Amino acid sequence: MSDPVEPIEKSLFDAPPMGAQERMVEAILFASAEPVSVAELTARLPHGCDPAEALARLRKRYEGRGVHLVRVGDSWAMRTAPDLGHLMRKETVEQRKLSRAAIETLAIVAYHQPVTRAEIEEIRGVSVSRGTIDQLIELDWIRFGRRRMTPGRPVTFVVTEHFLDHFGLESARDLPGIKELRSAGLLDNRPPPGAARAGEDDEDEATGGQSELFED
Amino acid sequence: MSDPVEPIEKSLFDAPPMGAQERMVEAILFASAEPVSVAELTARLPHGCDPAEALARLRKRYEGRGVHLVRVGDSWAMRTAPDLGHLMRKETVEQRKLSRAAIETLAIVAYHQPVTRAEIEEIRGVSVSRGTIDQLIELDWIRFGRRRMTPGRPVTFVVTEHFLDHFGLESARDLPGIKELRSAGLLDNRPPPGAARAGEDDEDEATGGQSELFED
Amino acid sequence: MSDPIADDWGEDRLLPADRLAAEALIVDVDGYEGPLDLLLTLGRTQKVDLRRISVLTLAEQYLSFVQRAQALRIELAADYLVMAAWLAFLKSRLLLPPEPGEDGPSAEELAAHLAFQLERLQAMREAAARLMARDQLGRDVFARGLPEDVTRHRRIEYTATLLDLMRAYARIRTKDEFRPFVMDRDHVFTMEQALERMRGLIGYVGVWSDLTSFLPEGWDTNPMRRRSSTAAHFAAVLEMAKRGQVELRQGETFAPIQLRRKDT
Repeated sequence: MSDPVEPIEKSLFDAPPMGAQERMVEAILFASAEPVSVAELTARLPHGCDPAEALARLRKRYEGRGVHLVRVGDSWAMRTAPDLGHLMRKETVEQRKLSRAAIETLAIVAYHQPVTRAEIEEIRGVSVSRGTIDQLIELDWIRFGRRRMTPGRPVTFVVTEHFLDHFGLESARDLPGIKELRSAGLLDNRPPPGAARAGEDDEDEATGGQSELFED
Repeated sequence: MSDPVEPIEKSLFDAPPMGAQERMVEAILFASAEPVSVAELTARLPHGCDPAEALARLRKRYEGRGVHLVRVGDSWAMRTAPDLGHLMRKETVEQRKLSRAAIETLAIVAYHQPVTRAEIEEIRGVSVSRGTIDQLIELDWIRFGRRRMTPGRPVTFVVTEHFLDHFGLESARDLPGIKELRSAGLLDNRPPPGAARAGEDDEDEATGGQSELFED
Repeated sequence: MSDPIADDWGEDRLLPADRLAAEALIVDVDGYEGPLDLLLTLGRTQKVDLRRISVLTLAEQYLSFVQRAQALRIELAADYLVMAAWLAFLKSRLLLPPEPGEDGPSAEELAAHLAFQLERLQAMREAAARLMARDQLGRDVFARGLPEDVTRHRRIEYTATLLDLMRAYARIRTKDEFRPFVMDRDHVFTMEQALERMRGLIGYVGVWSDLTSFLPEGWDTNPMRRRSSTAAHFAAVLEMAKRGQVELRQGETFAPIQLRRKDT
């Protein structure tokens, strides 16, 4: 009597075809941040699957490709083919936030360009270290602009194409103004109390740059 | 005299065979969680490679697999097949619950971009709270676009590549139903009758709602 | 009011069921995102394509909604009332023949624009729903979980987002604005200072003299300084009067205050 029942039960819990199992294992290994054990695969796949077999097929499929299926202890992971490690330099960079001095200096150059070092210092209210300027130049975010036709003929700084590219801007004129920053809710983080008062508005006429954006 | 030199030069800079290029592109894309632009692929591959062709082949190779090659704007990324999402419960990141206002604002930016804040408000019939724009910028789904060349030069908002990546769109042209909406005139910025006379909302040019996307 | 009983009573009385229905609608007013949203909801009850919606009917529906809200003493935000006023105007324009020689948009144009706005809002709602129903990264579709593989070449890359940049600039530009509140000492003359000064001067004041004549030099022209120094000196002489050092007098309200040394 159990015979007629069995096939029905079986079909209810039928494992997906091996091709489907293979792609399930592939997706799990791809998305997982850590190597995945066979036991865990068994738990995550539908009932009746055979992860060991799927892994064996998947490993074969990736043979000679840019990515390999490798065994790490009892677990499995996808890894870049060892001979292509030289392509991965980009992926190993350590990302660091720009210092506050650097980001402020960069912002002033972007909004006031062309701007001299003295003007940057006036706006920030503190002196700008050489290292900060050098770093921004090295990052190819700012460059030297024309000299200002004033006594001493100071050099000016402007932002580069690379800067626009990095920050997804089409031109420095598209930078939002204070009012727009405020209405977008981006101005809520207030500075710590006691922040030094910047010098009056002594941006002389020559710095006309983009200051008109803030005149309203 | 250049003839005998040419072949040597050529062989020095000969691009690797397409099969090798394909696995290099595969390795680079697998190693990155973020989409990689064609420009970056070109920069990282050996001289003379054709990333576009390698991408086309790779895309084909991954058709129907557990992992897909998808286009995101000008970039490419490997992503798990959508039908396998149920296996990834472990990888699922908690999604921030968006307010109805935020969702609608996002849709309006996507479908009408570049769009000003005033236009968003006109479409929704209510003012846009600061938190809404702020939240969408923080999520890196919208960003500031070009200023509109109309009185007041208001900033515009556009969607980001990260938005496309998140919603699995190759480009803003692939937004669901955008063609129908466009041909039904629902993406037009139609000023209220008599507004032109009132002379306040004279943003008539350049507000075609994504028009520039469709010009080619 | 379609209800015959109410008609018989000859006044706007709601049956309990109607009232409940009205309240259900009203209580929900918080759920509406502005008048346009409310109009869209009301428009849906017409059960026609938004393109064929009767703006006249819609205007009436909206106006009766507002009326009911007022009858129930529910306060509506100003923009709901502005819309009501506009719809009442539109309704009258739609019902009355146009006045000859009238310029400006016709009632039909205004109605068509309203219908367009509703259709557009509805379209954006649907678009938003379709957008959110798409497979989303991190929910349905996943990126590589183990992106960094090679650790041999470690290079430092400095990053900054546009948001960082804008916030930095905003921080600089708004330093003054967000300056913590402190009294500007430049224009403030304290009572202690005034007391100190008056103590030195009082010896010379044998006859009634105006308080204002004691203000220090440079503190009598700038209004802010004048106010501060006047107040300080007034407080100082009050203090001195209390100690019995001076006498004070004032002819009438707002007349000059005079003082002289009190000889003991």
